[in-house]
Amino acid sequence: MSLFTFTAGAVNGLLLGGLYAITALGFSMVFGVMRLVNIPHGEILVLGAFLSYFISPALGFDPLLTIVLVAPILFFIGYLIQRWLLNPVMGKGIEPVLLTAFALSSIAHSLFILFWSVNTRTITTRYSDQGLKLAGLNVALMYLIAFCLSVVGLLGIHLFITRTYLGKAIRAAAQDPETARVMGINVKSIYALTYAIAAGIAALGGTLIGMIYSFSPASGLPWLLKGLVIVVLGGMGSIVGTLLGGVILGVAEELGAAAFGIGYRDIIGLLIFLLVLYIRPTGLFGRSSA
Amino acid sequence: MPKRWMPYSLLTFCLAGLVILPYFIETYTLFVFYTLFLYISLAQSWNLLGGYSGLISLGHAAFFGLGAYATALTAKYLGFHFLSAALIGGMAAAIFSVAMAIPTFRLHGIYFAIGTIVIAEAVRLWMINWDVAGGPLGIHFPADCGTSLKGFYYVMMAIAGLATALPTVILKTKLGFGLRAIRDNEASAENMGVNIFRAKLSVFAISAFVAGITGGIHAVKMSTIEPSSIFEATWSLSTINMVIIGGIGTISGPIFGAAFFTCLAELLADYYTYQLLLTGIILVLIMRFVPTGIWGWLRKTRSVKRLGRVLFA
Amino acid sequence: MSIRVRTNYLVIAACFYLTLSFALAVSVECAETPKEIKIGTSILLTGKGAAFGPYMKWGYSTPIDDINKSGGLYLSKYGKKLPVNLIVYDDESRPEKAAQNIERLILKDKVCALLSPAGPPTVIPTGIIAEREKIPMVAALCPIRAFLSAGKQWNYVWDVFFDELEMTEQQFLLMDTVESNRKVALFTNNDPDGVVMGNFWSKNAQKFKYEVVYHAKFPVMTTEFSDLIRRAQEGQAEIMIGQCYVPEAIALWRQMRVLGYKPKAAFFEKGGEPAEWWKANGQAAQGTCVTGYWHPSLGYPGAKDLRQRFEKETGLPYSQHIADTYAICQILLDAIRRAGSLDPKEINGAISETNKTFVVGPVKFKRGGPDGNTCGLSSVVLQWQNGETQIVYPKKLATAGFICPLP
Amino acid sequence: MLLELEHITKNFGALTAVSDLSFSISAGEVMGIMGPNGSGKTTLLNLIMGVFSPDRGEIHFNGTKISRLSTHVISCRGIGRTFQIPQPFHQMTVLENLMVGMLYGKGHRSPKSTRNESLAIIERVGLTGRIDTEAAQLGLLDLKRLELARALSLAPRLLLLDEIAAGLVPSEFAVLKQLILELKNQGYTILIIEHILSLIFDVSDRILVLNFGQRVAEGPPEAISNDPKVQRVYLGSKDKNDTLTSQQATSPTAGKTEREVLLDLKRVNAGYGDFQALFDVSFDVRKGEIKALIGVNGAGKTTLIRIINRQLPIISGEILFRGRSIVQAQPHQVVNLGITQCIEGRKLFPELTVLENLELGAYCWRARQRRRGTLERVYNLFPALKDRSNQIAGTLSGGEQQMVAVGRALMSLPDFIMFDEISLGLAPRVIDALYEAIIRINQEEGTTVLLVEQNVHRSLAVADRASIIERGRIALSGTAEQLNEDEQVKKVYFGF
Repeated sequence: MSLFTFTAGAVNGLLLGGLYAITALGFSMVFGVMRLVNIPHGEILVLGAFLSYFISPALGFDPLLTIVLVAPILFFIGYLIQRWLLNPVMGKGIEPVLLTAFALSSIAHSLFILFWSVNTRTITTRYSDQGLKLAGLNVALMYLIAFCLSVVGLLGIHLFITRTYLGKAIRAAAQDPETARVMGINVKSIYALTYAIAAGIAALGGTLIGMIYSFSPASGLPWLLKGLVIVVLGGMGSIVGTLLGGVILGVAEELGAAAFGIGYRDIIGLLIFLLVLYIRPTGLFGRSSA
Repeated sequence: MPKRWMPYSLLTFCLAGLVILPYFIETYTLFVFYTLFLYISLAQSWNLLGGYSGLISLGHAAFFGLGAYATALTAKYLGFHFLSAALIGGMAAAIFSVAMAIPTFRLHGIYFAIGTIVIAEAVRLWMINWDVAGGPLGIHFPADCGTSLKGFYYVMMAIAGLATALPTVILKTKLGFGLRAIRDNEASAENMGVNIFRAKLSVFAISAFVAGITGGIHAVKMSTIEPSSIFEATWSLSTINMVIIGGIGTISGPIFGAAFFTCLAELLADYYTYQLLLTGIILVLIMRFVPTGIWGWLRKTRSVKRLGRVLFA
Repeated sequence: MSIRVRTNYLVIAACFYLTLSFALAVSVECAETPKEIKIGTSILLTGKGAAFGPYMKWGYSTPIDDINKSGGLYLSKYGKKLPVNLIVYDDESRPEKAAQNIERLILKDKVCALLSPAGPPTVIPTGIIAEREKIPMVAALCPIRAFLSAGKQWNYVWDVFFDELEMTEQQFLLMDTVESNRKVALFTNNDPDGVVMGNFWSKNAQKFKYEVVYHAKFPVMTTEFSDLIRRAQEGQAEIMIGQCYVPEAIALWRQMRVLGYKPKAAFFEKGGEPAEWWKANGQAAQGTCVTGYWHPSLGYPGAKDLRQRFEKETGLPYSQHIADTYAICQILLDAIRRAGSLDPKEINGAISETNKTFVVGPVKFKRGGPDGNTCGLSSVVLQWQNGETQIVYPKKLATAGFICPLP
Repeated sequence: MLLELEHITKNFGALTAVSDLSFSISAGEVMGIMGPNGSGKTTLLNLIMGVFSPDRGEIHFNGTKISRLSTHVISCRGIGRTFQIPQPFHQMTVLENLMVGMLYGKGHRSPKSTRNESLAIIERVGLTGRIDTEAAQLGLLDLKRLELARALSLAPRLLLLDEIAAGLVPSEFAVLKQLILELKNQGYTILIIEHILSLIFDVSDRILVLNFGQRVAEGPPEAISNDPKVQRVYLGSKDKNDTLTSQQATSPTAGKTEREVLLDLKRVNAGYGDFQALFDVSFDVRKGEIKALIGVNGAGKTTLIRIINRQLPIISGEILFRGRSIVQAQPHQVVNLGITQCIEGRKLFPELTVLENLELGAYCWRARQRRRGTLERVYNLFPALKDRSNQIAGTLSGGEQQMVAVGRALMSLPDFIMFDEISLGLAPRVIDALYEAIIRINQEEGTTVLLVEQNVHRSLAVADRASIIERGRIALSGTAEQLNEDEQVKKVYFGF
């Protein structure tokens, strides 16, 4: 592997890492706050992409602007899902909630097919296939935009979680639901809210996926798996960890693909995942208490 | 006739019925029954893990697929008879399960589930890239594998029978007691001297073995396998759905679930998407209202017991 | 406890009879003289190959609708016309599912002949089943070498499509007509088409004195191509040949533009063919090439009308695949008419004697030998020009000039 | 020597559960271990059973080293342990429960062969009638019996009994005591941990008293029960709190007792599953007073608090706050009514800062707008917290954490505040500070206080009225002065 491909791969991986992080953030929050493996996360991302895909031309907005519209929609849907479907089955062992989550993802998947067929789509804009030269190597403009937006998004959530009263309540509920309840925090609605926020963020992630890659009803799973890897790398619920995890995964994939052939690209992520789980069942930067 | 013979005679009657069935029904129904047996074997083998030892594994597809591959390879390149090949498939799956246990048994509850699904996915990707096994093209057998659909019907029926008998037998052995203890209360089981790792490992391997054989036979029946379908996560998920819908931790539950699933799949065969949708909705409802599964719930309600009493009185 | 044991067996019985009664419900009794001619097919209406779905469906069903309008197909054995019933299942582009569908068609629906799903990954496993059950099947969109790569002697499955061996020469023959540094980058996914054609291109490149500077082999449904593209760039390949599904092709082509990799000529086999390709890329697809086997301008009977008719009926822009599927359906119907009965064996015999010109050109199957049961269609190179595919090679058939280098 | 512990030390992060403890049991001996909550008794059992491995020191069983062996190996070596809360295999019958031990612990091959031995044990513990009952169906006494039987099924050389009498009603208690005495006579070696001291005093040959994971005293029962050190551990020291009593004297105690009732519990029964923790508890708190609820642990103090702020459903009875029933309320709504608790063991949010923890105390809407002001009040109550306000709560010392916990409770502007064991595991000086704070809260803010304590003297010193709870029942009620005669209290505590 020549130095050029190496550096190029590394840079590409870094930028992708940002995107990965934002797509995994919602998943990580849900996991961190309520220990719930949010299987439908992939589908929520895809839904975000679909919505932007249809709304953007309809209103003549730039796809990135439509996020402002899509996020509230997903927020609302997410809230309902947690409130009506997941909350009732939580705290009864792992099967009920896990399988409900699975069922939701397959329901979403089939609804996508029914409404929008299985065809693969991409969100195209004037700049979505621009490239620019950074220190002698070509980088996709979109990758750069995605990276910046992701970092902004992560920062925003970080501030929300650490600065606002609600954010603190969410962290409290995550650390010790029982005590939080004694403090007068309605944990169930905090959960619903967390899920809603997670879904809202997916609007950003989904739209970016739609603009950079192509998406179809079936493309939820790979993103879910990426999310899993990132959460385990970055520790659940930790936002800095999520960004780190995303970048590590991005770079590892790029370089791994360059080294062993692109066929092994996804396996590398999964192997890292298993390795980390084996060494440290709660993730690298995660709480050991969990 | 004394009461206690009733169930056994009924059972033998059912079996007899199933044995002679092929001579009365047309081939397609035979095919449907074959699928039913396939589902039963898978469901029962998973129930051993999820139902009797609290190992919620989402990686069953890996065992199924590896069994299929091992069978295909041995049958095609070493020219084994497909039955012995399937046995080897089962062993391959069992061996793999032991390897799989090393990283995953350190994990608990949800982490274990995640670990298993990720491993299954990794195996799938590896197979797609592994040229010896034909990479993404998979493996084609000679079409004439020495038996007809009837043959497969009986073989799969035998496996389903085995899979159904296994838990009943195991539960009566030392291992069975250990497993039930673990499922009820792991810490307490350890205090009673149960070696948890060993117990779990053995049941993991047994379950994998059954799933492996099933996969092997199915591969021969398909006479062509191809990684992205044989390792598909759908195998794991629908298996679990069957057990859950039927009733986890019971012997009849998986059978019930498999039958339910087969019927559903047949009725909606032309509308796969709706089938997906409906299964999802049903699963959500069951998880919400009858987490013990339909059969588990029926068993609690008096009506069935009364029905039983009426029938056997 | 004891009562539970009993109820356990009770439910086993319950399930058994439930399924049995269900079984009896589904089993349909066949009458002595058939009411209709049942033909079955399983096509990829959904899944990764879904872009081809509408074309296949139209191509398969149209000839049958025509026949039925004219009162059906005359079968000498029964001395009367019978309506044709085409049973279509969706296989989501999944071989597993396709195989199930075919099994179902043969065993349950008792079809007397089959029209194949699309593409080697599904045609081969379903073909194997058709062979086992001895039901004739005519295959569509299945390149001949991949079809034969199953490594078995086909008796009941027939394939009419282009021959990769010839097809993989076209790109080089075309490139010989213009100036280039004769350096080629190959992008092939790892499904049977990709693998087979990948090898042929590598071989033919030498034969035509081109150098393959980089051969990217990627798994189906790859989304991130940057690394591969950079390597092609490093090799200064001026000719780029891809073989993959539409989504992959779209992603690949876009990322090539993003990374500023601009070859003189770009070929996207399979992926660059359907109208969706132009829809997704718009003017950016201008000048991209795809090898084909059919074009309305080819002087075969009904070629022109076929396109107009399709576009009129469906409102979609046409694809060459309507021709292949349309022709295959005609071949089968023609064979059934000649066989004059619904006996699969006789129909199969009739297919083997097919010798007639259809909308895709003259069709006559090779018998026995290494390439038995196949009939190759001559390939042409198509180039996207303003939303239309134009023939740019061979010269004598060309409908437009070859745009090179890419705009 | 059957069991020997040599200089065992075990730390959990900052806190030391067991420090440099050594003792040994010889075959046929019955040894009792007592000590207040958090004195490291159960940790000790877990160390012996290999659930935790000691940080320092070694454990020898019958000549061989067993520390750092895994639990199932140790139990197979012949140590049978019963759990404080019975942990049977719920979905298995009594017989099957035992068979597990027979098969794995005792190394039988086939289930059949174990039947007779199991039946023998079942008879010995008196479960004969329940052989085929699923454990889930058993009542508490039978569960305790089963717990014993399971331990016996391992054919143990040593029995570890962890608070086996907890939660039993007197009649049941007598039965169980008898059972243990029988075992003793049959020559079993037993290590018994108990709060119900009447049991431990009657059964053991030798008693070891622990506090803060260290040996306080060791010797025959009589010696222990008269040992002043032991009494101090349980009753708290008298001399310490003169300052407080003086303050108490100045405070207008008179008339408080006539005030209207703020909280009123009427014949409340409650429990966890089939474990009933409270029996017909009637109990009231009057506006503006400090009421103390005293009792050894396992007596049901915390349960009482949990039912008051609705974390635990009640089986029967009525709970009135300001005359209105709160039985239907949710935990997070109770706070809005003005009821707060300062949870046992602090339960801070470990990864949040002190300030964040305090702010979260004021989550309920009523308190949220006025949280700035409240915060100031908390700070001048505990000046120490002000300059630590941005420190991560988990890193504070025990005393500071307790202060944050109290502060957090105050942040919700409560009319009624419950302090659960705030002096637990704290140094006397810190405790003084906390108690002064409580008095100020009561006097300056007029907040009604329920003080739940093991530490009799301290709590009686500050309280206006007090109730003593014993095994889920209110044993004694009255003004602090009335209860302050040790004899009565001692009786409740030591059962003689």
